[in-house]
Amino acid sequence: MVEIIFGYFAITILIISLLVVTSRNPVHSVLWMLLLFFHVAGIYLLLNAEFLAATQIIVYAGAILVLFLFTIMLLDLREEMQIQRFTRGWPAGLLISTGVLIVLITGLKGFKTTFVGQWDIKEIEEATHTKALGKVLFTEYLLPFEIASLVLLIAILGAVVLAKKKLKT
Amino acid sequence: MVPLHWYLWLGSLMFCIGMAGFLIRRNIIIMFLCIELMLNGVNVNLVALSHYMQDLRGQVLTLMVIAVAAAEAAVGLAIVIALFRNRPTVHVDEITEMKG
Amino acid sequence: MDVGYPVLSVVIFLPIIGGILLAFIGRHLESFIKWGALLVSILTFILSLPLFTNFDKTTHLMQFVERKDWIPQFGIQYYVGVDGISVLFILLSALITILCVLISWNSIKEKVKEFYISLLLIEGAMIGVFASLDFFLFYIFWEAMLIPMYLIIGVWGGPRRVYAAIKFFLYTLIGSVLMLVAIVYLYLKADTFNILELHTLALPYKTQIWLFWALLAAFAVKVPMWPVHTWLPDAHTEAPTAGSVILAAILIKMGAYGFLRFMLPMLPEATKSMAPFLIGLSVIAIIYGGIVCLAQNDLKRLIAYSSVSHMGFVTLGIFALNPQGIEGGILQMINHGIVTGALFLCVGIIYDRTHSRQISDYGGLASIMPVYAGFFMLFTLASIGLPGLNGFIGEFLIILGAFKAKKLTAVLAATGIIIGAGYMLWLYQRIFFNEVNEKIRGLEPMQFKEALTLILLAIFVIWIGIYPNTFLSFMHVSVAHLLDKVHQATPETMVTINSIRGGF
Amino acid sequence: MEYTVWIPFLPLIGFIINIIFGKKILRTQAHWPSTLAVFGSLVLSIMALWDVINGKTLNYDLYNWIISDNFRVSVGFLVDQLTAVMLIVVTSVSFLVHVYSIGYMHGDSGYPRFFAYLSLFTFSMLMLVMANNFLQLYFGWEAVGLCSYLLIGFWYEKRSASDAGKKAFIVNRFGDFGFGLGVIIIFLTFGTLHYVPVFGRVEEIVTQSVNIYGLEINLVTLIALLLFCGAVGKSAQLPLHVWLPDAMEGPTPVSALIHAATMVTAGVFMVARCSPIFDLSHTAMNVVAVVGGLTALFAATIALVQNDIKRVIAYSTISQLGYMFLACGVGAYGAGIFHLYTHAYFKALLFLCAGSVMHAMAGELDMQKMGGLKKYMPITYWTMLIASLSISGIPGLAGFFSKDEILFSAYAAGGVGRFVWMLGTLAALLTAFYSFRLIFLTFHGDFRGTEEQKHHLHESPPVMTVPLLLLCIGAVASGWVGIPKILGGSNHFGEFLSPVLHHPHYEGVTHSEEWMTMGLSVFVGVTGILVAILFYIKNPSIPVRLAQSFSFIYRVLWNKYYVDEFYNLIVVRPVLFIAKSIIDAFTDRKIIEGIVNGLPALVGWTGAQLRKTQNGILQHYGIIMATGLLFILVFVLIRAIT
Repeated sequence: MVEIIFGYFAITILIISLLVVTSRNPVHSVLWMLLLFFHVAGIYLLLNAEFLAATQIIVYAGAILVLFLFTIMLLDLREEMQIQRFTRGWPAGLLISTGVLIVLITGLKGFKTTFVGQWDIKEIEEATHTKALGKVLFTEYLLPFEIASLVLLIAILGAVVLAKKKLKT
Repeated sequence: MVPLHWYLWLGSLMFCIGMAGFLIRRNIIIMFLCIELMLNGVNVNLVALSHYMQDLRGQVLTLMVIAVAAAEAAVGLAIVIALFRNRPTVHVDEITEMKG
Repeated sequence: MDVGYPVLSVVIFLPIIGGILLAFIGRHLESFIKWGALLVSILTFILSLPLFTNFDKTTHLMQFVERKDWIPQFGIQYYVGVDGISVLFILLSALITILCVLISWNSIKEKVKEFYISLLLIEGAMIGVFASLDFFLFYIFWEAMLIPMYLIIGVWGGPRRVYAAIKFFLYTLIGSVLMLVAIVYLYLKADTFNILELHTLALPYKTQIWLFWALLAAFAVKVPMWPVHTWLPDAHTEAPTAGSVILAAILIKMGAYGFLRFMLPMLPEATKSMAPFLIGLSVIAIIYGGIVCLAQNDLKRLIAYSSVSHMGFVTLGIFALNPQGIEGGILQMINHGIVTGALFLCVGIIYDRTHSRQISDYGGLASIMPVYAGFFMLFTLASIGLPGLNGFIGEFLIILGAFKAKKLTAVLAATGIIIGAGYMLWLYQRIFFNEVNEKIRGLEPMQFKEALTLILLAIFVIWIGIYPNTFLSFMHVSVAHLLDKVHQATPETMVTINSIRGGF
Repeated sequence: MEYTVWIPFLPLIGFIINIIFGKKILRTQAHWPSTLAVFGSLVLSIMALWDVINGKTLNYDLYNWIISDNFRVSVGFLVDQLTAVMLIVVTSVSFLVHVYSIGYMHGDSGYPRFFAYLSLFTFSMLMLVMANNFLQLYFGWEAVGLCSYLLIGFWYEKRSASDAGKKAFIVNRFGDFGFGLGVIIIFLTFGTLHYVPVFGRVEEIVTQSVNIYGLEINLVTLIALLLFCGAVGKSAQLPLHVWLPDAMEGPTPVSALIHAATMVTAGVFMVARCSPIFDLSHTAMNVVAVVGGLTALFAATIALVQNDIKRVIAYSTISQLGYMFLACGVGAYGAGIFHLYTHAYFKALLFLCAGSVMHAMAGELDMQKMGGLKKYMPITYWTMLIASLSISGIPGLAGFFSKDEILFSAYAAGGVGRFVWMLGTLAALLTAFYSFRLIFLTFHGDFRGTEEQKHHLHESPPVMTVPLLLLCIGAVASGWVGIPKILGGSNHFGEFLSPVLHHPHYEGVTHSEEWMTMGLSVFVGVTGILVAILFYIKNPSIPVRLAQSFSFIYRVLWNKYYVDEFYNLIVVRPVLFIAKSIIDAFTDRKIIEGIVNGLPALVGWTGAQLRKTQNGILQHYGIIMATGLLFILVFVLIRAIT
């Protein structure tokens, strides 16, 4: 049963990601991406990561993609769609990517996990996922978490400064 | 039970498709999307490993990735806007001011 | 032996301090600066004389040793001393600097102060190189000398001075950097920079070969051996007279000195197995340098190429690895310093008057400046190795040594002497003989100051020619000791290099 | 200290005084220090000769010259019979030439310089002959070469003079190259360079041989031939004779002193000095004899047609030097030295007479423009006539005795000796002919020069003619010390030298054969003179017709067998071509400088190429990055597998 659900999600994700990469219109790409994020969230759910699934939808779908859409609207890219989509060196890019893929797949074949941590499913379910994650995040990884907030703050400032029109002096 | 490898393959595929898209598309916005795609591929791997290794550190990392992705999108798109203001194009092969 | 003051330190630092003090003298007090520089250089020479008079010729041990910790964390010491190999070079350096100060008296007209400061700094560094017994200290002096020399060529030189200066600098630096690697390696191996301790280091054959190449890079460029000689003609040609003299007389001796001080005693097995190769290069340098001279139209360039040929004799003697060869080599270095230095002084004297280095601009000069022609003739003859003058003693001993080591090379080197006679006499003929060239009619005769510098050198030319033992006697014990060290090395380890040797 | 020390050092003092004070203070009095010094040497040399005759030979060291490990060589003097003869020859001729030069060089702007050089030469030559070791011999050898260079180029503003000086020096260097190597091999073989131990032990090595690239050469032969190389250069033998005729650019007294009487005979002296070495090698001896014989004939043929008065005498000198080597080559060193000694006087006399003629003719050298000078300058004429008779081998004069002894020795030696005897006899015929051709063209017939020259014709002043007369005595009488036994003499000269130069004893040569060779040499001498009379007095049209009908031979002789041109073609020009076009322009400028300047250029070029990859297109960077990723992954994978 789980395999079938995983199969659905996986196949859909791959198809959508191909569409994202190939669609002529960036708006379509963004919308395909939206769909993709939902399916990724589904995968997360399969993996018992409810909080992450939620974050995925809220942050990615809700915030980032909106930002993309905004930008596209702002730029008014109508005539851009008429010209060719791919760079002149596209076969090289494709080749390299395929190479990486083959290497990854072959490499993963022999991959085995040997480490077993303390957070098995039962414990997570007992504590609820959000609480468990929160515990780890706010004890062990407090500093990185704070730094992440700093990164975001700086990104906001940076975005504002960059996107702002120059002051006429 | 789904084997770990399936998740890992899925993540790899997403990553590689994203990479391919980044390398072959001319539109800078779609290139950004491709980056998001790659990051998602990584995230899938991280979460899957986290699940199978019964350790939450992978998911913590995923959160960080999401945060960085958000920041990156914000700055990147701001750059795109600033760029577009000076040169009305989103095709990266036409923007070569930084060449050596 | 005790002379009441630390001779070497005084001789090294007196010119350096003198140079620094000159920096505080006002630019407009030009003659004061000149006299100051002259005074410092003469004082240095006088104070260096105990090295000559109080030297103990019966021991190979270092003398006039001074030893103080400098950077104790790395075992770096201020450690100076001389033996029979180095002592003469210090005296020569001190002597030549005086002449350089004198000869620049009227020919340097711009930035006089800076020029004399550079000159004095070079003197200190040169003496430091020859006196250092600590590899680190040696390297410091070795590199320190480069900078003022670079400035002298690059600031006061001829029209292509910048090219020549950069070429000189890069050439030497690339060699030196490899030497630095060797120094660091040796330090890590032996945990000391003390040169005398490094002499006792028994390194495996392969290591020796690697170190040999690294040190060879530094010293061969300096000598300069063929085929890394091309900086020399440019540097010599473009440098002002004093620069050429110092280059010819002292600077290029450091390479050969390096062979004797470092390569032979530290890397005896490598030296022995590579000697045929280096002898081959030396012979090429002798003949090649001589033949190139025949094609030169530029006075200084010709003398510069003749240096290549003469230094080929020096390296030939050194790598003959027998007493006659090495003693001849050291003596030939002194001789070449005196003779080529003198020839450059001579060229400087007419260059100041005509501002031309083209041989074709001269002719019949013997009628106009007869005394000058006489001096030039003396140095020309010394350069082509006329018996009774100094060049002969060195060349004869070298060829004798080379003949002992490798017969064919001695025969080939002897043809270099024929070529030497050819180009020097042809040069002399073109400048001094034939009809008087209209361009040089009415040149003023030599001044006393100019004649004085030449007389000083002429005395040495004749002195070494008729009684070389004054100088050879300094070397005997040290050279014998050095050769003992080289020939003690076991021959079994030398098999692998046969492929290289096959070529010669 | 021995008084003999002062023999060479007096002229050295003369040189130093002249070079320092000559130009400013002495000026026209510059001849005094030099002439007095050489006179002092002459007196001391006579004393030395007296001592040697009384059996007191000397061999002592002055000081150690060079010490290096086991290489020790000193400055020292050996005064034995051979040296004593040379001392007399050198100092007497030198003194007379000094005196002659006072008149000849009068008024020359380089007067002090000339005397300084003459003194330096005398010093060097004396060092050469008095040396007691090979290196000092080499010192003197090179030093006389230097003086020769300086004196040939004395009038340096003349291009031909400075060229000739340079040529002399460089050609000599070729010979000295072999000589120097010979000295080195002697040291490495015997461990010393002093004559006495070397000659004492030379027999020990007579069987040794060295292998030179597969060629087995006897060590003694090798040493002898290398030493002979030096002699060939210095004594202007084939094939290094080319410098001597050109050397006539120098002032005539110099030609007389250096290029006739003393320096050029140094080669003969050296071979005689090294006779213990040469004696042990038949090959070397034969080479010496054949080179000498060929040179004697070769130079004589050239002298037949030359018109330059000094060149005729120069070729005559080469020819006579050939005789001396011929003698040495057949083992008759005594005869060679005897000829050296007599030749010094009559050849110096010939040159000084030629100088006297030039003095009268205002520097004219072409014999075709002279003629009939007999009545203007009788002393010169008579002395020169006697010298020519002497060189032609007319009985009773010096040349007769020495030449006859040489020819007889060659004949008696058999083998190669017979061959060189024929060469020598033929050369004797030619010698007589060209000597009298010179006399007749110069002094007989009508004057062929310009009126102005004719007006100036005069006999030279006494300061020049007195040396001529003194030398004339030498040219006549110097042979009387060596009258052969067969003529009732006792060959004092040969006996005197016998302690140094062992005297050959000929077996199986009868008195009649000795009479035959003597008669033949007199006969050819007289024939040569008669032919010259026929050609240049009786019927002057013969030589012109001969030159026309044998124009090829005439041209070859006139151009001295084209040897100079040949050397120019195979040595001078190729070397200069290699120097200019190959080594300087190509190897040095293109290859080595190309590499040196090429390396930085290569770095720059690489940078420029790499710059192109930074084209600013994002995807290119991306692809490179991805490729890097790929490689890293592959690497990790391979690491994981293995």
